[in-house]
Amino acid sequence: MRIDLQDVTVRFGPVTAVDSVSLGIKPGEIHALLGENGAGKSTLMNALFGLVTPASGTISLDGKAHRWASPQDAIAHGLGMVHQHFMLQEEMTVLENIVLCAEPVGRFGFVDFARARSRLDEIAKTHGVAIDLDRRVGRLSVGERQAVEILKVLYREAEVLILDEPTAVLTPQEKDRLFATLKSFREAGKAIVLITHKLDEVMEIADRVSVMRAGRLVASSSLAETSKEEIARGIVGGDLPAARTRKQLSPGETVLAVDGLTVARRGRDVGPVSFDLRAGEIVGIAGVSGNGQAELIRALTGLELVRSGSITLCGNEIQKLDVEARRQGGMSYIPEDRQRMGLALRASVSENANAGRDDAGAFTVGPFLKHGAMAQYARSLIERYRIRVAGPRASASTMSGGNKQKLVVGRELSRNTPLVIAENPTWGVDIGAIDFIHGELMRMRDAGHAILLVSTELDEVIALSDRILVMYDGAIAGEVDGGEASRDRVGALMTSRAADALGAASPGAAA
Amino acid sequence: ADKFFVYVSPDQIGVNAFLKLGQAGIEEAGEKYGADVETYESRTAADRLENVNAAVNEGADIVVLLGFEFNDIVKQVAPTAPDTQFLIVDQCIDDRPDNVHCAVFREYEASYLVGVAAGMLTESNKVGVVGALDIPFLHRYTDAYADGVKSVNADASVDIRWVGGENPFADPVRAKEQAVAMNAAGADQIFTATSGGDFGVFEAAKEKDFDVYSVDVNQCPNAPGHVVDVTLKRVDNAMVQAIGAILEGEKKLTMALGLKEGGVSTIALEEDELADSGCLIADHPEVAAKMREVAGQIEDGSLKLEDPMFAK
Amino acid sequence: MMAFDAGKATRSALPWLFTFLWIAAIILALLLFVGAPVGEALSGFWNGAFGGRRNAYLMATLSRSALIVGMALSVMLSFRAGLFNIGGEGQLVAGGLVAALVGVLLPGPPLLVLVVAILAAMLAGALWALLAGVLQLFMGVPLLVGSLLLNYPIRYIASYLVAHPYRDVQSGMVQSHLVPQETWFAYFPGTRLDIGILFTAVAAAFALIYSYWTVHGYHTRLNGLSPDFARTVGLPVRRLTLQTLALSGAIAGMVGAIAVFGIHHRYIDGMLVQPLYAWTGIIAVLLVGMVPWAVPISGFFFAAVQTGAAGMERAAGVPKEIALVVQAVIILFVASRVSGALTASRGDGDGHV
Amino acid sequence: MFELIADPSFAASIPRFVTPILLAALGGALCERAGVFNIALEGFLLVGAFAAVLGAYFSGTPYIGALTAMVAGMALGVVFAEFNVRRGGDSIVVSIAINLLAAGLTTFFLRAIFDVTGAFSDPAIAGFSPIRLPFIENVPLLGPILSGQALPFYLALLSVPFLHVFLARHRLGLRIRAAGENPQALRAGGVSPKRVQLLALIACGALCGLGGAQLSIANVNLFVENMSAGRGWIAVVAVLLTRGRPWPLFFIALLFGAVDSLSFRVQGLGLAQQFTDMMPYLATLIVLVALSWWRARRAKGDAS
Ligand SMILES: Nc1ncnc2c1ncn2[C@@H]1O[C@H](COP(=O)(O)OP(=O)(O)OP(=O)(O)O)[C@@H](O)[C@H]1O
Ligand SMILES: Nc1ncnc2c1ncn2[C@@H]1O[C@H](COP(=O)(O)OP(=O)(O)OP(=O)(O)O)[C@@H](O)[C@H]1O
Ligand SMILES: [Mg+2]
Ligand SMILES: [Mg+2]
Repeated sequence: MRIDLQDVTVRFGPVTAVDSVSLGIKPGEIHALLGENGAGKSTLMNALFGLVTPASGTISLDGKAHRWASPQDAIAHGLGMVHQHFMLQEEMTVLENIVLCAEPVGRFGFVDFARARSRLDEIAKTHGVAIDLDRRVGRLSVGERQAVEILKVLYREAEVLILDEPTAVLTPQEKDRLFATLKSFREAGKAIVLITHKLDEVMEIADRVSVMRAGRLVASSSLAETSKEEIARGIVGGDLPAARTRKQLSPGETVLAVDGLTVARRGRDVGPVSFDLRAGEIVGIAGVSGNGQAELIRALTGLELVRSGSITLCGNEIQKLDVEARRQGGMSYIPEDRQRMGLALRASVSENANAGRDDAGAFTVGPFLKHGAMAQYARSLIERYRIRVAGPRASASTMSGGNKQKLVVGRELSRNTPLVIAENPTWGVDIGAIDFIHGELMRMRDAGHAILLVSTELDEVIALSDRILVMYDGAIAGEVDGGEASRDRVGALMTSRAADALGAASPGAAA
Repeated sequence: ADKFFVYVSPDQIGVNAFLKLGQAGIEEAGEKYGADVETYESRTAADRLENVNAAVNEGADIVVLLGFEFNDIVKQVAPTAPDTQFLIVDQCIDDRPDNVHCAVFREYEASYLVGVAAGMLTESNKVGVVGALDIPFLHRYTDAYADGVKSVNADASVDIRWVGGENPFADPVRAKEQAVAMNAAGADQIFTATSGGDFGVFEAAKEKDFDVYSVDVNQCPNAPGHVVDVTLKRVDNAMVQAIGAILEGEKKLTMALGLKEGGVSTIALEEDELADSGCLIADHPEVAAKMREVAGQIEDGSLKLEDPMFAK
Repeated sequence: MMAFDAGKATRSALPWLFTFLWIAAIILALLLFVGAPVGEALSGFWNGAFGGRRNAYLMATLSRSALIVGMALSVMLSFRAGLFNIGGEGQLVAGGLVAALVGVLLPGPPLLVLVVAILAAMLAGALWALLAGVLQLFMGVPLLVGSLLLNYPIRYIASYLVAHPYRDVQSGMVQSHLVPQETWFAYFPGTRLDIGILFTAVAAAFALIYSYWTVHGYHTRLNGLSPDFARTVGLPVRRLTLQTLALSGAIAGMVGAIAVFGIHHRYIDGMLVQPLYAWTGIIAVLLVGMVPWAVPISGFFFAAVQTGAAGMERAAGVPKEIALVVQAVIILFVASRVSGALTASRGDGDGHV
Repeated sequence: MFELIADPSFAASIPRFVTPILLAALGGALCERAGVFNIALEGFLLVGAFAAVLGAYFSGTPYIGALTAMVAGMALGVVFAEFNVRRGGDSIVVSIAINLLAAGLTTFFLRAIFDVTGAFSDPAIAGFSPIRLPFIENVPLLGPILSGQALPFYLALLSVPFLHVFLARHRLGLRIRAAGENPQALRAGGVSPKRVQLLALIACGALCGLGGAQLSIANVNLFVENMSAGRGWIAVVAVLLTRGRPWPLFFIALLFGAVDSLSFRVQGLGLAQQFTDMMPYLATLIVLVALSWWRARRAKGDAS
């Protein structure tokens, strides 16, 4: 099925997210869609899929124009989408998730699960994507979940597949399996749209490349007619920032010592984990999410109880202290979830900036607040970290994601503590902001702070870390020196059972 | 009209026969003495105060207050409103100013008589009584009834229970369950003083086939063949009489109405109503006779009853 | 503080107008349904809420709002801290009961008795609220459920105490003895409005200062907006929770004391429960989206709706029950606008995470 | 004490206490599972009780009464959905308003239609009569519980397994669960979660309406203001406690009904009425504490 988008424009209030974009997608091709954060890729695809209604423009399938009333319409016409944030019901089984919204019904609207099972058997045979249908999705790994998403699309007999950043969360091995599956789809004559930020993947698999910037389509050509550099220039609208060089420093004394730490977790405890972190070094923790990194961090920061083991910060045991005491003892924390943990979105920028400050005297008199001093401090952060926001009184929710992240990073780094724990500090922010945040982390390291960097973004860990610890199944699977790290090396350590999820058709990884 | 009477109820009037009688009384008085009348219903303690204040504020000549709930309020408001006359029906207060009048009833006399009937009619030697809520006022019914039972049948046991709950004066569901439970425990004569709950007790009587007694007005037709007798309380008469006296300039009027004054009664004592009342007591002349005998003793003072409201 | 934005105001004026028209239409329909004279009903409503000889009805409204606003302030402190304490009723009863018992039982100079009684009432309210907090923090009973359930035992305990050990036998009612007359709150000269409203005013001033200008208020607000955030930046979440609940309960307890010393002069069974002071307080707070300065106004508004409805009944024979319907309709339309707006602003941003 | 429990009238009274709570709680469970935090069950029950009397009075048959109650409950569900689901009003605010609205409308129409306040009772109100189950009624302990009850009780009993299967296997049941857990995903699948929530609220209204009918035309034959008398709140607690799962809900409702029924029977033992009135609430608190303690233990056990 051939898709044509003609002059599609999508507006959200005053924002024009997609500005008069025309794009063609042919059957039997993998069409990569690239662009900065907020460029409008997801919105464009959401419009194609009926999740948002375009202000103008037409969508036609095989030359016939359509208007979707809902995604159901689009699905009925053979479109399928795998959203970046998985659209799954954790409490339900795989089977229930797959049939949801496309239920084969028998009498009185009861679902005919047997019929669904036999259909899925067939699909497993043709495309080699299979997974235990009776497991609860909440218990699946990320890769397995993605398999469920793909099964959902296949189950609906989609002719067109839209995948929004499917590889961001996969290990290299899992990615290979996914790509193998995509190639089998291409052979079957399906049209595939692949949104990604990773140029290497585009070079590896795409047939055609389109680039968006600020809502407009700036380039669209077949892969053969373009180059990696050209695409990159198209994305950022100029030249790329120069690669970062790391100053060689000799690490100082131990700031954080973790010894035999175990943390309770449903199913199986995390740990025991032991490692040291010294002043002036960045230690990265890599791993597929769900392998215990989150629990480890929560235990270090005091958000969760430690089951056993010790944590020593600047010579003091802190495993029994609460969050406040640990922070005062020299720890700062940039949480991964800025919306929920990093900021109180409905509070003002100033209120957010001053939270958790140690120097209470600077903005209080007795029990009262000095609003002026608080605003002043917020303004200083805004300037120093180049945060784009109306002012200290603006609600934190009015900032874009990158700016929110800068505020969190700014607030935490300005505490100047010996230890900084940064969890996915650049998750979902665009190239400019990533560069800035990386720069700040390096600056802190050079100034002699110890930084624990936890990231699911392998490239980030490799680029910044002096040492890399890889976590797998609740324990540290290995350590790699920053200088010798490569994607494959670290990726191999991250190997997980999840790699089997996409079936035996693709080259397997040793488990 | 040149006069204005206001009747303030202590609670929702609803199916509360007693409060309805008050409304009938004020209307009768209004007609008789040529006055405009209005009824202000209260739901809560705060409403009562606001309603009394409003009655004064609207220029009422006589404010009739039904129930002991108004004692504090009258004490507060009456001295500040010398031009308004206050009539409290059902209770009296000490140290009254001149413009506060009382008409009270001795309900326990009638309840005692009903107890006498129950004591004579019980076959299981177990009788019961359900009150809406364990409050002193309702002991005038429950305790007096129990005393009446014991006076003729010393062996009988009396089960006293309360509706309680969120909505004690209007919870027929719980009232019914109480009656059913007492009946299951053996009680065959059950007295109900539960306001809105009475209907629940009647239903239980119909289902489980036992005898019931009730209060305030003739409720026998509500459960034909099951209601033995009811106590009567002539609030309307009392009101009309008292208002007449107040209009004649009486100060600090006090009326106490019991069997003797015709303020309270039972169907058994009303020989002209008895036959058409639909009450079972009509079929038990010997019981009715005994009740009349005891009533006579109470009226002539040879039998003295304590007011159970002040017991404890 | 919620910033006032003129452009936004004009944009949102139209929906507000529609909201208003809807409410007016529903009220009108109800009035027509009972065949009430609309003009008389409305003037009766207005007079009943704000009029009367020497403003007697306005005083009644103020007297009622002293309690409603007090309860609203109590609720506001909890809600802004993200604590869904709907046990204000129990805390109110605890306060009223203790105030009355201290007033009756404690010998001594009246002023001392009064001060001790009010402090004891605040303590009682605070402790009852803390109980709900302890149940949540240490026994896993959600605050919403725990605080609601705790309303009942205290109500029955109070009922039992004034029905049995501390009953004023002479009165024939389920009520305590009168507190000494010397401890009664004075009336404002020439009115039947007691000075209890001054306590509410002080509580309001306190609550406003607390919410806008104190460190504790700032911290609890952050905790209310995002408990995860508060924990992450190291605020002592448990302590804040308990302190806020105690504060909230203390204000509710004080309101109970105001009702005792200002209005009823004793504890009467049901006097604090039946008029739904606590629930009205909750509604008053939610109606204005927990914005502190608007809470007293909102509380006064609901008091006026209630007394006005009584006036409407007197003047035009319109059932007072209409007041409940009117309140419900106002809440539905207005609160769904307000909280809808709040949810919308909650969800924006770049959509990540 | 033992006598009390062995008493067949005690057993027979349990269903009368359980049915309104159970039906309301099942309705609440549907909302809970659909992601609607509906704590207005009290109001739903009340409206059902009133409408049942209205229907039964004018039609002369309890079936029309129950039907009227269900329709009225469904209408209230639509109102809830309009303000909570469609206009996005806070669910607690909307719930409180719905409770007020129910209290106001029932008293208002009581006065406007029947010209009484407080309560309405009339022989013309046709109530349900008990249904005798031929063989079961002779079974010793279960007989008095299962036989001789009114229709809503049997419907409530059947609803429990039905809802269990419905949520597990029915198309709408699946979607209701999805709307509660991840509405965004449902929307991406092309089904409007708001529509699903509306349907859940309507079904909740029907169940609560039936529960109200049990109160007003099965337990007794009359309507009294505020007749639900806290039963809706107990149902809310039951829903929160069981997270809307039908079977656990059934047992919790059974427990509450039995405690409630028992509580004022123990008055016969001389306990002050205030303390017996307290029992259901204390029992609830105790169950809550015990349950969370047990959950905490189990979670711990799980981890080690
Ligand atoms: N529902 C919405 N309301 C308002 N603005 C929106 C909405 N959805 C998207 N936007 C805005 O539209 C613009 C385009 O967003 P879109 O999600 O399409 O970007 P994207 O290219 O997918 O970026 P990313 O790389 O982060 O996925 C952004 O500025 C975003 O903030
Ligand atoms: N400002 C906004 N207001 C409301 N909704 C928004 C806004 N921005 C984005 N959204 C919604 O969130 C959805 C997902 O956002 P977005 O496109 O940024 O995520 P994504 O593309 O899946 O993630 P990523 O940015 O990591 O690629 C959007 O499609 C849109 O519906
Ligand atoms: Mg984005
Ligand atoms: Mg995107």
